Amino acid sequence: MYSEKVMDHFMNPRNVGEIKDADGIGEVGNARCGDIMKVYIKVENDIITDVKFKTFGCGAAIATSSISTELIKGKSIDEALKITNKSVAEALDGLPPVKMHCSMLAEDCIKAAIEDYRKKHLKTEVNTSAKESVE
Amino acid sequence: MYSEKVMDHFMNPRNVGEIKDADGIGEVGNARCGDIMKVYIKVENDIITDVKFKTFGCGAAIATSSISTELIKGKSIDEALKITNKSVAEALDGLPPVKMHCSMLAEDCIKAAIEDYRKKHLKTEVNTSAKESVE
Amino acid sequence: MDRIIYLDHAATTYTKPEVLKEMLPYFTEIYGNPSSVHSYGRETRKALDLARERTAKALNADPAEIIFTSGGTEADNLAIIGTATANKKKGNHIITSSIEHPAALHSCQYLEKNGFQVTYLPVDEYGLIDPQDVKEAIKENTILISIMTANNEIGTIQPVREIGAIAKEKGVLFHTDAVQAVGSIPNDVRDMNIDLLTLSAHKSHGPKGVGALYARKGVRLNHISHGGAQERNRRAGTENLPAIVGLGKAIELATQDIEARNEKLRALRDRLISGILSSVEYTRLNGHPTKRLAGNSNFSFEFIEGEALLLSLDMKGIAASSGSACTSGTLDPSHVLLAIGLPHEIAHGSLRLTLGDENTEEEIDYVLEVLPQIVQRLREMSPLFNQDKGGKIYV
Amino acid sequence: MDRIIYLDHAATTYTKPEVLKEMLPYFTEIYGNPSSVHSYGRETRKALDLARERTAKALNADPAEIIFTSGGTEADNLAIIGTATANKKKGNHIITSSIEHPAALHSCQYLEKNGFQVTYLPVDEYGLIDPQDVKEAIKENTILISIMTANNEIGTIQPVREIGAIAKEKGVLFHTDAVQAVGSIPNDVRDMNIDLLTLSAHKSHGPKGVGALYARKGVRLNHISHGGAQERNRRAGTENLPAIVGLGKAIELATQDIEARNEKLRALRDRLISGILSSVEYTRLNGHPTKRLAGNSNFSFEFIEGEALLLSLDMKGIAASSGSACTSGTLDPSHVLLAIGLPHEIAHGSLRLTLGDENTEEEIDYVLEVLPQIVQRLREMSPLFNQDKGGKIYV
Ligand SMILES: Cc1ncc(COP(=O)(O)O)c(C=O)c1O
Ligand SMILES: Cc1ncc(COP(=O)(O)O)c(C=O)c1O
Repeated sequence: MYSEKVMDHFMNPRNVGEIKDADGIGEVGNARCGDIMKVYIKVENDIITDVKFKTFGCGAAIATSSISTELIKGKSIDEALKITNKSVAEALDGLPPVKMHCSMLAEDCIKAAIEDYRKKHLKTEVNTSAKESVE
Repeated sequence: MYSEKVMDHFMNPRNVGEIKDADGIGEVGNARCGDIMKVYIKVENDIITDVKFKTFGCGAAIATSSISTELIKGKSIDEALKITNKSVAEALDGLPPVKMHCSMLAEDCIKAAIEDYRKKHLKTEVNTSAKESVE
Repeated sequence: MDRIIYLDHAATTYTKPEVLKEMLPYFTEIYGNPSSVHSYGRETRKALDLARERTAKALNADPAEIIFTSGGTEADNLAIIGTATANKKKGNHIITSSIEHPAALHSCQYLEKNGFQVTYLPVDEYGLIDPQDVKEAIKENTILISIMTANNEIGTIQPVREIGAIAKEKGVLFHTDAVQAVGSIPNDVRDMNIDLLTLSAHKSHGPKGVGALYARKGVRLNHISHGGAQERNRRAGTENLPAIVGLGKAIELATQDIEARNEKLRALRDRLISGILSSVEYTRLNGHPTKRLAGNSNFSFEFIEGEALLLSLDMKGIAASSGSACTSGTLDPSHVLLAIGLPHEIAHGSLRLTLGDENTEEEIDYVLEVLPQIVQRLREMSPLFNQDKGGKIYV
Repeated sequence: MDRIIYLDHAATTYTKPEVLKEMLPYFTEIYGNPSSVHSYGRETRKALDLARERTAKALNADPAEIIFTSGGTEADNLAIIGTATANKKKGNHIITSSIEHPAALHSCQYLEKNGFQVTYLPVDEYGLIDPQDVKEAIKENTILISIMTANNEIGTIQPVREIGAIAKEKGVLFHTDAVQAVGSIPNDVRDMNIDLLTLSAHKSHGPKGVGALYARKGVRLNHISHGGAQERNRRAGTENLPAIVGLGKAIELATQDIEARNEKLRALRDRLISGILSSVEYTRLNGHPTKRLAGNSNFSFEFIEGEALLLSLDMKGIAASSGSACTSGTLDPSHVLLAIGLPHEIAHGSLRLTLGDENTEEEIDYVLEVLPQIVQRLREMSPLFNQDKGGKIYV
């Protein structure tokens, strides 16, 4: 059913964990549907320097989480945003049709983390100027 | 499917043939339905002294024809009339349920031959008296 | 004769040893449920995929277009009822023939009871359907044409390609029951514009209890069995894996070397036909003289009944079949024989001898030796037969 | 581990060698069509009769009450749709439960689309149906009660005898899907007032692709497949003889020595259950603690998903199954686990381990060794699990 690559990423997932002081956190899916993915990123000079994930889900969900974190690590934000569910699935040598939604999960989650980073980043700037004006 | 007795009577039917100067002839069934039986009887002093049959039909039809002629040969008319499809089937050690109608054929045909004999017999008497009165 | 001469290949065939051999591991070793996630399940899924590819290849179809069923009957039911109910918004008229297998005919009759209209096209004296009749029967509301590729009783092969072309031109779905045809004539579903095709393994040296429906991609089809989501939700029930593996192998074998096999069968069949027609009077060949399956022959012997003939042949070690009503316990003889215009009494006296790979010339000659005697014996018992008057005393 | 530890007996089982052995001649030697008149056909008819007698005997039924089908799914379809349509003049209401197999549930849903009303009875937290609920659900127009004997996921055994008594008292037909129960608990159809009973061979070491419906004499039943007049016109299609022979033998074997087998299974199962519950926290046993099939266990492990669990077990050589949606490619987890009140997220993390004759204590101990590690590993990856907070961070 699954490619060897999927099984490798499922059995030996890369970048599992949390980043306490993450710059951006994405969380998508819900327990009702059987999959939740949470991604933490550290960003320095627009480069994703570190990334960790935690996933509740099936083998494909865990494998796509793992590979997608590998795909964006060390990449610029813009490059990371180019990730698609197709590229995630391809990087795993394909996914069974019924599992394609899992690769959507990874794409959405990476994008959510980046959005969160941008919001916070923007907020920080806004907050900073707000603070300034208050002070 | 068929008992040994049925197969014996099918492969070696007793009393096949015609009786040219039969005292009674019965014919039942029709070619449309796939079975026709014709029985010829000779009667002397109310006893069936000879009987022959011809049958167009399946194995069961031929076997029931055969056994029923055996059953009535040498019997009195009254005894012969006691023949039923059940007794015919029993004499053959049974028939498959879908073939029970074949034993009906035999019963009906024997009875038709006897009726024909009686009619002719009666007719002969009537005719005789008619002749007498004409002469 | 100690060996039985099996001349009933149209009824069913033995499973070839090489087919059985491929099936065996799936009973005792690789027995997982193909829907299971674990490796036992995955192994069986692979076997399922291979069988699907083999079947598709034999028809020039795509593996995703193959639905495995429990036999030809279920595949016919699924094709006819499944497309009719799925397409009923487009129309409620179906065209079929009067000589289809009961699996197709009774599906149509079921639909008639449920608001559909069915045209049963007549056939000519050889059992042939006229494509022009098909064309003319098509109405605004026609959604399906179901015409068998070759008839199981009289072996007549229909002009499937012509019917396919008409169906395509008119935008009507075309189903063909190819149960008897697979392995005997090539069935290229793309080339012949076939939308749905029924096959059954046990007619081609595969196991019983398994068949397949080819349904072209895009054909709207309702499932007719309710349960699990197997076969992409088109057929519920745990996959009969050993049998499906056997079907795949059997269809692969059956669709190889068709021409060589047919040549041999045709020679034997023609020997049988000419032998019987020349030695038994008041006999006719049913079906088309040339447009017939290589292994099929079907005769009517006047004045006698088919089952009596079968029993007598059986006592001589010959296994055959008949279109007589008395083999089935009903009163009406074969609807196919009636449709080609035989009167009931003649239809009752029919005999089908269907040949297979393993039959030999010696066997045919043996049949030619015993059959005339058997017919003679039964005729002598028959009240319909009168030698003196030339036999013709029935009406 | 080189050998695979097969703990998925509820999905399917291997065909026992002695069963296969009885089947084999019917592929290659005695392959006639049981409907044929000749001796090849008669031989197969005898085998068909024997299988029917064996099956009937196992249920305390009459051979004429047994209809062979292509599996449990078809038998459920036939029982439910066949009786509903045949009895619709009497009424159009059916009572079933919310935890039936899809073969029964989807048959009921099909009927709902066709003018029938269906009551889906709830079950308690153990999956038990209350006979009182059945009684109260019966209306003037109720024609059928269909309640499974034992559930395929959680193994809960229903009070079939009580339901049978109610059905009889009220004059309503009672069907039970005993696919999982045959060979595990005795099914005496007379004693328990069962009118229709479904079974499937492959769940009891028989072949796949064959099942049977017991239908009490006098029960009005429409056929749902259209074609030949096989099985006394109640099921069309050439009989799958080797498989039917296998079913007969398998059912005979399965219904012998039930108690001895159960004792062994129960001991193993209880070892497994208590081992898992004591070594893995945030875990629950699904189904009834005692009213359950001897070979069934079913667990929910919080914070993790079932398919990931299955894959991990598979890598360790353990074949199991799950009620998780992700094994089937849908989103909703098992309707059975939801019906017993599990929230979706917990239902997703379920594992079914079903035991069979050949399982050993060593195998169970091996499972008890590796399973806790696997659960731990997956929980550590799960965003729902937080060791510090006692794990309970989901909602
Ligand atoms: C033309 C045709 N269609 C359908 C069937 C039914 O196939 P099965 O016996 O596999 O159900 C048969 C054979 O019985 C057949 O000859
Ligand atoms: C309770 C129950 N009913 C019906 C079925 C369907 O049986 P089959 O797979 O033989 O179609 C199954 C198994 O899949 C089952 O467990």
